[in-house]
Amino acid sequence: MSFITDHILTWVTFLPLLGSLLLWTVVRRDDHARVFALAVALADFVLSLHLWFRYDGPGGQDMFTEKVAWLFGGKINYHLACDGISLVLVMLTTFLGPLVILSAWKAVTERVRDYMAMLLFLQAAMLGTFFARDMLLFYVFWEAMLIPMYFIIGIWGGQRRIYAAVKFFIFTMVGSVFMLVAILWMYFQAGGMGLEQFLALDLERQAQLWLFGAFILAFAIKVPVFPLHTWLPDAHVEAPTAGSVILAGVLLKMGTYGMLRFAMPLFPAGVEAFAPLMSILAVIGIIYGALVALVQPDIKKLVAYSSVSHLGFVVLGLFSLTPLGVAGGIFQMLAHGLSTGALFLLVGVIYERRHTREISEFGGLAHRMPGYATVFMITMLASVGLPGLAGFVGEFMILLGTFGSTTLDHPRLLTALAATGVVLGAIYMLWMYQRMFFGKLTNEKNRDLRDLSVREYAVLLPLVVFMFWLGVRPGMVLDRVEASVERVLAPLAVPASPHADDYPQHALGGGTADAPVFVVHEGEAHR
Amino acid sequence: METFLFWFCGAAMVLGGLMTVVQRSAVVSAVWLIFAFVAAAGIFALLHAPFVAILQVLVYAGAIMVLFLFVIMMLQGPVLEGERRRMKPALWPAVAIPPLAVLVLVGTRIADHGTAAFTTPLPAGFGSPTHVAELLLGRYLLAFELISIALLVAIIGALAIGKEERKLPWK
Amino acid sequence: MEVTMTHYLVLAALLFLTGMTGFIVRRNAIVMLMCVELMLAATNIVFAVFARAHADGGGHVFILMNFAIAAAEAAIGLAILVEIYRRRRTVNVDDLKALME
Amino acid sequence: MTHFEMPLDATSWSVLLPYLVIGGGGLLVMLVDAFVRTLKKDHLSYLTLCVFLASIVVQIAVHPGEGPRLGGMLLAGDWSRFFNYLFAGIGIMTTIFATGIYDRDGRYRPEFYPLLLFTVLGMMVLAAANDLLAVFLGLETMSLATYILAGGVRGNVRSSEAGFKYLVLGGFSSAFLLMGMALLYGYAGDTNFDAIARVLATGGGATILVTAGSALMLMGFGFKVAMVPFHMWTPDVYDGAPAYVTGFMATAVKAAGFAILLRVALLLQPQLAWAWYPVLTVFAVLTMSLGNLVALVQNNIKRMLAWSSIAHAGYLLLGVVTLLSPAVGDPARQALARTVGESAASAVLFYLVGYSLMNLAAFGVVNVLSNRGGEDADDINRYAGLSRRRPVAAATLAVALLSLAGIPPFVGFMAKFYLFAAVVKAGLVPLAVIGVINSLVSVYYYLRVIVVMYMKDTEADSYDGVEWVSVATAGALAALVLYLGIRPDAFHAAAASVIRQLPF
Amino acid sequence: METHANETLLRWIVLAPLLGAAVIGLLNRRLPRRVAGLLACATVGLSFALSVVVFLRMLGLDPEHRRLTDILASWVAYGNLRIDIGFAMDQLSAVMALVVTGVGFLIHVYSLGYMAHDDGFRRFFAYLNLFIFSMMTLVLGENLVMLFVGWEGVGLCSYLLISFWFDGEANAVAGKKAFVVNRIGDFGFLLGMFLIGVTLLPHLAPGEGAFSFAVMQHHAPLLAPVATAIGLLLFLGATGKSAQIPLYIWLPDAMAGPTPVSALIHAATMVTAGVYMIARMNFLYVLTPTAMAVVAAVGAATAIFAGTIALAQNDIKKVLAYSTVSQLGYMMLACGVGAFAMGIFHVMTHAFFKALLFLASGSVIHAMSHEQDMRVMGGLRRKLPVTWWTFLVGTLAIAGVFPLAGFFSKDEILWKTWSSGNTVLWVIGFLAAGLTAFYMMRLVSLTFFGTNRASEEVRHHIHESPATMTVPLVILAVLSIVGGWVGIPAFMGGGAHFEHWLEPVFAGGHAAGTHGAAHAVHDTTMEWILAGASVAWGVLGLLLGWIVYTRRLAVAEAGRRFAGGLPYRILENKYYVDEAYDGAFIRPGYRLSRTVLWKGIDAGLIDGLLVNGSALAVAVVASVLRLFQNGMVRFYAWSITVGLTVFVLYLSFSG
Repeated sequence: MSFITDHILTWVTFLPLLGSLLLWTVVRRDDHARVFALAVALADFVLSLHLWFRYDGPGGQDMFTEKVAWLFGGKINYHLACDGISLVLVMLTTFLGPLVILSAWKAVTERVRDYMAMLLFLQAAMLGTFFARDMLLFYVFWEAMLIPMYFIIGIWGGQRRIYAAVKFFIFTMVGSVFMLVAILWMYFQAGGMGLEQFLALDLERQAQLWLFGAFILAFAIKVPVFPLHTWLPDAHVEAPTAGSVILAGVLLKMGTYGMLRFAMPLFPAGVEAFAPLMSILAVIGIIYGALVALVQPDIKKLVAYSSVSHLGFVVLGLFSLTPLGVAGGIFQMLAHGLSTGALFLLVGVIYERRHTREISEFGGLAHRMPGYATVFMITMLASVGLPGLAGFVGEFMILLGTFGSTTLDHPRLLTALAATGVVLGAIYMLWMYQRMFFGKLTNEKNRDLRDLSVREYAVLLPLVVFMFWLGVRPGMVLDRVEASVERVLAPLAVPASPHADDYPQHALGGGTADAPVFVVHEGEAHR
Repeated sequence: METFLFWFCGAAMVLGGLMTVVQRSAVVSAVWLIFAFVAAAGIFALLHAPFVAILQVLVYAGAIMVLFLFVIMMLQGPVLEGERRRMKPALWPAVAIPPLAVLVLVGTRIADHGTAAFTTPLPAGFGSPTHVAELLLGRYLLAFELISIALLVAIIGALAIGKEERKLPWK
Repeated sequence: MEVTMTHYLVLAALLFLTGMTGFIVRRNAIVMLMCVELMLAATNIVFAVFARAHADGGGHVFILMNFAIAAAEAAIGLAILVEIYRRRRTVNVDDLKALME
Repeated sequence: MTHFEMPLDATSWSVLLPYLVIGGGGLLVMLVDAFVRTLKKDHLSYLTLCVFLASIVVQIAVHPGEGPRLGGMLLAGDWSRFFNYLFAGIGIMTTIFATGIYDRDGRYRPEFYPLLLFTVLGMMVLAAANDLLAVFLGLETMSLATYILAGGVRGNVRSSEAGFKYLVLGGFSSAFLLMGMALLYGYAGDTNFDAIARVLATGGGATILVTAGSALMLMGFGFKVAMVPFHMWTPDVYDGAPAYVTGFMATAVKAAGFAILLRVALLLQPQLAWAWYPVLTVFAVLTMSLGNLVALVQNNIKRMLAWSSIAHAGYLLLGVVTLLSPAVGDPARQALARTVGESAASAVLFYLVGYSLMNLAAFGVVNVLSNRGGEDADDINRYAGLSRRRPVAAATLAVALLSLAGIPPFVGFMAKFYLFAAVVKAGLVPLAVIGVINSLVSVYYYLRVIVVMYMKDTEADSYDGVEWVSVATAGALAALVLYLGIRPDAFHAAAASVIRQLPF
Repeated sequence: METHANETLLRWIVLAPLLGAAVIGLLNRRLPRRVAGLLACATVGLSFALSVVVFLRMLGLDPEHRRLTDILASWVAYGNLRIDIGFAMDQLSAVMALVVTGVGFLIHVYSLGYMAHDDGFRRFFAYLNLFIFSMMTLVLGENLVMLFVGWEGVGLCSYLLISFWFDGEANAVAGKKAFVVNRIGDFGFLLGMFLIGVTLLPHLAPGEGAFSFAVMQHHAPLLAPVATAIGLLLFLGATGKSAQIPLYIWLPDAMAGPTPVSALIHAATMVTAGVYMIARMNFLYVLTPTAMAVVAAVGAATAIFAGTIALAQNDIKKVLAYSTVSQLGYMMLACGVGAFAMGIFHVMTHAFFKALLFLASGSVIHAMSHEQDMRVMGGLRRKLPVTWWTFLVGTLAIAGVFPLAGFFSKDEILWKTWSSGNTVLWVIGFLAAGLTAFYMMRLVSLTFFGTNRASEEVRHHIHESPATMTVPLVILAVLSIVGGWVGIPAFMGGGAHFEHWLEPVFAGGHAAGTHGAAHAVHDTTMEWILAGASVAWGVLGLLLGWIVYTRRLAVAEAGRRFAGGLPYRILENKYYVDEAYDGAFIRPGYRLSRTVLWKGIDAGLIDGLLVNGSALAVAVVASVLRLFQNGMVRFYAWSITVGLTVFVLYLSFSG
C-alpha cells in the first residue's frame, strides 16, 4: 500500500484521469462504461478517505506533500499538497463524483463512454486544482477543467447548449488569461512558481492592486460574483444533470477557493483596497440573485440564480476577513455543494420523466411522488438555511463574521442587507415548491409519474444524510479547517484578537463598533 | 565619356521602364522592357561589371524576354480587354504617394548629405569572367550548386504544370 | 558633373519604383511579372554599384544568381499563368477572385 | 584574387552531409520517377520518407561542431540541426498526409516528392544561412518549390490561382528583400554575416543603408511569415492550396521564416534594435489582432487556420520583439539582455515546434477528410457530427484546436507560457496583456469547429472518410501535443541550449 | 456563574417526539394507522410525563438552583464562538414545557379522532411530533441559537401543517405565507443574535458560549449599550412568530390547516414563542426602556386592532385566529410593561382556553361536514352538548369572567399596565377586553343559538364527536376553569404562586429596576376596582353580543345596520392590510425582479449589451476587416508598399 499512500495526492488526483483514459481506450460497451466509471469514482472516494482520516496538521499546514521538479529545473514544480481547506473541498468533490455518475445512469444514453470519461477527467482536474501548490500547475488544472465541462455542456446539454458551452468557456477564459499574466509577472519577482515563494514576496501597493485585480477577476467570474454571473444560468440550464451538479457543487467553489488560497493571502493591500467593493458586490449578488430567482419560470434557472445568491454569501464571508466569516464561507461552500447539487439532481429526476423544467408544467406532484417531494423538501430547506441542516451553520457564521468585521466600512448594514437574502431565499424556494408540488394534479402528463427509484434514492440519500450530518455536527469540518484558515489569513494581518481583559474599559464604555470580534486561541492572543 | 554614357543609358533605362508600365499593349511593354535591359547592360558595363553586362543582354534581354513574348502571343494577344479602362483617377494619389514619398526622402537625403563617390580602387580584372568564375567555384560554390537546384525546381515545376496528366501505372 | 555612386543609386531607385508602381497599376498578369523583372534589374544595379564601391566580386555573383532566380520565377509564373488561362481564358489578375473573403 | 580556393575540407563534407542527403534524395526520387517503369503506388513516398529519415540519422550520427562553415555560407551546429530536424519531421508528416490523399484522390503528383525535398533543402539552407547569398538562395529555392506545390494541382482553378498569387506577390516581395540585401551589402561590403557583424560593431559604413536595408529585409521575411501588413496573400493561398501543402506552408515555411528572422534580428540587434523594436511591436500587435479578428468570421476551415496562422505569427513576433527589447531599454535593463534574449529566442523555438505539431495535426485531419474530387474539406459546417463518425479524427482535431487556442494541458499553452513569460520577463506587461486578450478572442473560433464536430448532428453532406495511416499520424501528433504540454521542460531546455550556442 | 444541576432526562423530553416523528416518517405506509397514532401520542405523553418528573424534581430544589442543564454536545466550536447542543430547564421553561407537552398530548389524542379518516394520517402525526420536538427545543434550548433552531423548526412544522392539505391552492399559499412572514421576523432575530454575538465574543472566557442564556445574563452589562437595538431586533422576530403588527398577517391565513393544528400551533404553543423569547431575554429588555415601550405599544395596538377585525369575520376559525392575535397582543403588552410573569401566565391560560376553543370549533366543523362559515351554522347547542358546554367555558374564560383562568391572567396584565403608569395602554387593553367578550359571544350566538341554517344534507350528518375528541375538550375545559388558580393574586388573598415560581427567572430584571414596573403603585383598592370593572366590562360585552346576535331587538337591528355599512366592510376585509402589502411590496417587488432585474439588467444590460454586445462588436469589426481581403493581388501589393513606406518614413523621421 505504501506506493499508494506515499503518493496519495497523485493517486487521488490522477486515478479518475486514468479511469477516463481507460474508458476511452479499453472499455467498449456502454453498460460496462457505467460500472467502470462508478467503480473508479468510488475508488477515488475511498482513497480520499485516507486523507480525511489521516489529516492532522495541528497548525493547519500542508500535508501529504509531493514535489517534483517540473520546469526550469525546479523553479516550477509538480507540487501537490493538502491542508484543511483543500481537504474538505476535495472530499466534497470525491463524494459527489460517484453520485453524479450514478445519476447519469439512465439519463445519458448517447455516448455514455465519452460522458463518463469526461466526468472523470473533470474530477481529476478539479482535484488537481485543489491540491496544486504551484501557480503554474494550478493554472494548468484550472484551465484544463474547462475542457471536459465544455464538452459536457455542449454535447449532452439542452437546446441552447452550444451557446451556453461557448459562453461558459469564454467567460471563464476572460478572467483567467489576465491571471496568467499576473502569475507570470510574479514568477519573475519571486524566482519561482511555488505558492510559498509568492507568499514570501513583498510587493508594492500599486503592484498588489493590479495583481489582485487580475486574480480576482478570474475568481469572481468563476464564483460568479455579480455582475459577472450571466454565464451561470445559461450553463446550468443547458448542462445535463451531472454537469449542473458538478458545476454548482464543485466548480463554482473553485472561484471562492481561489480567492481564499491565492488572491487574498498574496495581496493584502489589494484585499484592503478591494474588500469593500467585493463585499458590496457580494451583497448585491445575494439580493439580486434571489430576486431574479424569484421570477424564473424554469426550475433550473431558479436554482442557478439561487447559486448566485448563495455564493454571494461565501464571498461576503471571505471578505469579511474574519476567521469566522471565512470559515463560514468554507462551510457554506460545502453546504451549497450538497444542497444545490442535490437540487440539480432532483431537477434532473423530474426532467428525465417529463423532459421539461417549466414550473408551470407541474403542480400537485406531491400526490404522485411523495418520496420525491420529501427529499426535495429537505433539500430545499437545507438550501434556505434551516437550522439543523447544513445551510444554516455556514450562513450563520458568515453573517456573524461579517457583522463583526473590523475591516469593512459598514459591516452591520451589509449584514442586514445580506440577511434579507435569507428571507428572499425562503420566498423563491417555497414558492417554487408550492407551485410544483402542492395544489391539485392538474396537468394530465403528470398523472403517471413514477416516484423515485432505488437508484435515485441511492444518489440522493447520501446527500440528504450529509445535509443533516453537517447541520448537526459541523465540527467535523470546522475542526479541520480552523487552523488552516488561520494560516491562510496570516498574511492579511487581520487585526489581532485581543482578549477581553485588554479592553475592559472600551467594552463597557459603549459602542463596540470597532471592537475586534474574534479571539483566536488563548495562547496566540497574548503573543 | 562615362558621364555621357551614364546619362544616356540611365535615361534609356528610365524611359524603358516607364514605357513598360505605361504601354497598354503587353507586347510593346515587353519590347520596351528589353530596351531597358539593354540599357541596364550599359550601366553594368559602366560599373566595371563586363561579365554581368554581357549576361544581362544574353540571358535577360534575350532568353527571358523571349519567353515572355512567346507567352503573351500564345495567350491572348497584345492588349488585355480589362485594361482598356484607365484606373480611376481617385486612386492615383493612393498609388503615387508611396513611391513619391520615397523619392522625396531620397531627394532630401541627397540635399542634406550630398553625393558619395566611388573611392575604392578596383583591382585589375575586376568583374571579368575569370574573376567571377573564381568566386563562383570558390567561396560561392555552395550558392552555385544551390542555384542549380533552384533551376531544377523551376524545370520540374514548369513541366509538372505544363504537361498533360500522366497515366497512373497502377490504374 | 561627375557621375557618382549616388547617381547610380538614384537611377536604380527610379527603376525600382517604376517597377513597383507598374506592378500595382497593371492588370495584365504578364506585365506584372515583367514589372517584377524591372524591380530585380534595379536591384541588380544596386549590387553592381556596391560591388564597384567595395571592389568586391560578391555582388557580381549575387547578380548572376539573381538572373537565374528571375528566370526560374518567370518560368514558373508563366507556366501557372498558362494553366490559369487554359481554364479561365484570362490573364487579368482582377479576375482571379476565386479566393477571397 | 587569383588563387583558386575550394572551401571544401573534411569537416565541410560532414556539415554538408544532411543537405546532400536531402538534395541528392530529391534528385534520386526525381530520377526514379522518371526512369523506373515498374513503379508502384506509394513507392515514391516510401523513398521520400527514407530520405528524410536518412537525413535525420545522418545528423544524429555526424556532429561537425559549431560555427560558420563552407566559406562562411552556412552555420553548422545545434541551431541548424534543430531546424533540420524540425523540417525533416514536418516533411515526413507532409509526405504521409500527401500520400494518404492520393489513395482516394486519384490524382498523382510524382513531382510532389522531389519538390518537397527541394523545398526542405531550401529551408535548411535558409535556417542555417550565414551569408546573405545563402539566405537569398535558400529562400528562393524554398519559395519556388512552394509556389509549385501550392499552385501545381492540375485542373484545380483554386490551386492555380493560389499558386499564381503567391508567386507574383512572392516575387514582388523578394524584390524588396533583395533590395534590402543589396543595401546591406552596400553598407558592409560583404554578404557574410560575420563580416556584417564586424562592420556593425565598428560602426563603419553609411547608416542609412543598413537602416533602409534592414527595413526592406524585414518586409521580405515578414511576407514569408505572414506579418501584417504583408500578410494578405496568406488566406488566399492557404485556402487555394491543397490541405497537405497548406499544412506544410503554415508550419515549415513559417518556421524557416522565423529562423532567418531571428538570425537577422540577432545580427542587426546592436545597431538596429531602436528601429525594429517599435515597428515590430506595432506589427506584432497588428498581426495577432487582425489574424484573430478575421479568423472569427471564417466559415472555411483552411482560411480560418490561415488567419490563425497569421495570429500565431503575431505571437511569435512578440518573441522577436522581446528579444530586441533589452537593447532599447534603459541601461539597467541591459544587464538582463542575455537572459531575456535567451528566454525569448528559446521560447520562439519552442513555440515553432509546438505550433508545427498542432497545426500539422489539424491540417492532417482536414486533409484526410478531403473528397475524391480533389476538393478540400474546408467547410466548417460540414464537419457536423464528425465526432460520431470518426472519433479519432475528431479528437485529434479537437486537441489540435484546443492547443492552438492555448488551453492547457496542451503544448500550445506551454508555448504561450514560455513566450509570455519571456515577454513579461522583459517587462513588457502590456504586450503580454494584449497577447492574452488575443488568445482569448482566438478561443472562440477554435471552439466553433469543436462545436460543429461534437455538438451538431451529422447532415447529409457532412464530410466522411478517413485514411488510416494519416489519421494515426495526426493522432500521434496530437499525442505529442499533449505530451509536450505536460513535459515540455526537456525540450525547452534543448531549445535554450541551441540559443546559447548561437554566435550572436 | 452558578453551577447547574445536570439532568439527562431533559434530552429525552425533547428527543422522544423526534423519535416518534422519525419512526412514523420513515416507516410511513409500513406502519399501521393505529400504531402510528398511538406511537405519536405515546411519545408526546412520554415527554409530558418526563416533564412532570423533572418538574417535580425541580420542586425539590432550592429556588435559586432550579436550573437544570443537559449539554449533549458542542455544535459549533470555532475560535471563541461556542454553541452547544444542549437543553436547560428553569422555572420559565418548566412552565412552558408542561403546557406544551400537556396541551400537545391532549391535542394529539384529539387528532386521533379528528384525523381518523384522513389519507395523510401518518404524515400528520409525524409532523405533529416533529412540531413538539421543535417546540421543546425552542423552550428547553440552552442558548439563543438552540432556541432559534426550535424557532425555525416550529416555523417549518407550521408551514408543513398549514399546507397539510396541499390539494388546495389556498392552503399551500397560506403555508408559504406563514413561513415567509416568519422569515422576515427571523431576519430581525438573526441580526439581534449577531449583535449579541459581536458584542460578547471578545469578552468571553474560554468555554463560554456567547449565546448561552446564562452567559448572556452574566454579561448583561456588556450588552447594555446596544440593548435597545438588540431588543428591537429580537422583537421583530417575535412579531413574526407571535403575529404582532406588522407581521400578524400570516396567522389568520394559517387557519387553513387542520383544526388541531390551529389549536396546538396557532393558538396554544408556537405563536407564544415570541412571548417566551422576550420573557427569556428579560434580562436584556429590562436594560432598554425604549424597546420595552415599543413592545408594550405594539402589543396593545395588536390587541385592539385584531379584536376589531374579529368582530366582522364569518369564518369560525378566523374569528378565533384574530382573537389569538389579540390575546398575543396582551401577552406582549405584559412583557412590555415588565410583567413578564403575567405574560407567561397568560400564555398558559390562553393555551388552555384557546386550545379548547379551537378544538371545540373543530368539533363543530367536524360535525358540520367541514363547514366553517358561521352564517350557515346555528342551533348546535342541543346536537353537540359536550362541545357546547366546553365551548361556553372557553368563551367565558377568554372573556375574563371570574373565576375562570382568563380572568386572572388578563386582569393581572391590565393591572400591571395600569400600575406601571401606562394609562393609555391600559385603556386600549381594557377596550380590547370588551371587544373580546363581544365577538366571542357573537361567535357563540351564531353557532349555538338560533336555528340551523345549513343544508338538509349537512344537517342530517350533525352528530357529537367521538370520545377521543370530547375527552380532551373536557380536560381542557377543566383546565380553563382551574388553570388560573395557580396565580390568584395577592390582593385576593391568593399566593400568586405562579409569579413567585417565576421570580428567580425574572429576578435579574426586577433587580435592575430600570423600567416602569419598579415604581408600580401597590394600591389594593384600585386593584379591586379595576378587577371589578374588567369583569363587568367583560360580562357587558358578552351580553351585548348575545343580544345583538340572538335577540331581534330594535336597538340591535339599528346597531347592525350601522355596523353593516362601511366600517363593517373595512373590518371584514381586515383593514385591507393584505391588499396593501400586496400592492406595496409583493407586486412591485415581483415586477421589479422580473422587468428591471431579470429582463432589464440581466438579460438586457449585462448579457445583451455587455456580453453579447461586445461579442457582436468584435464580429462587426472582423467583418469589416475581412473586406480588405478582397482577392485583388494588386491591392495586396499596394498594401505591402504602403506598410513599407510607413515603416521607412518612420525610420527616417525617428532616426
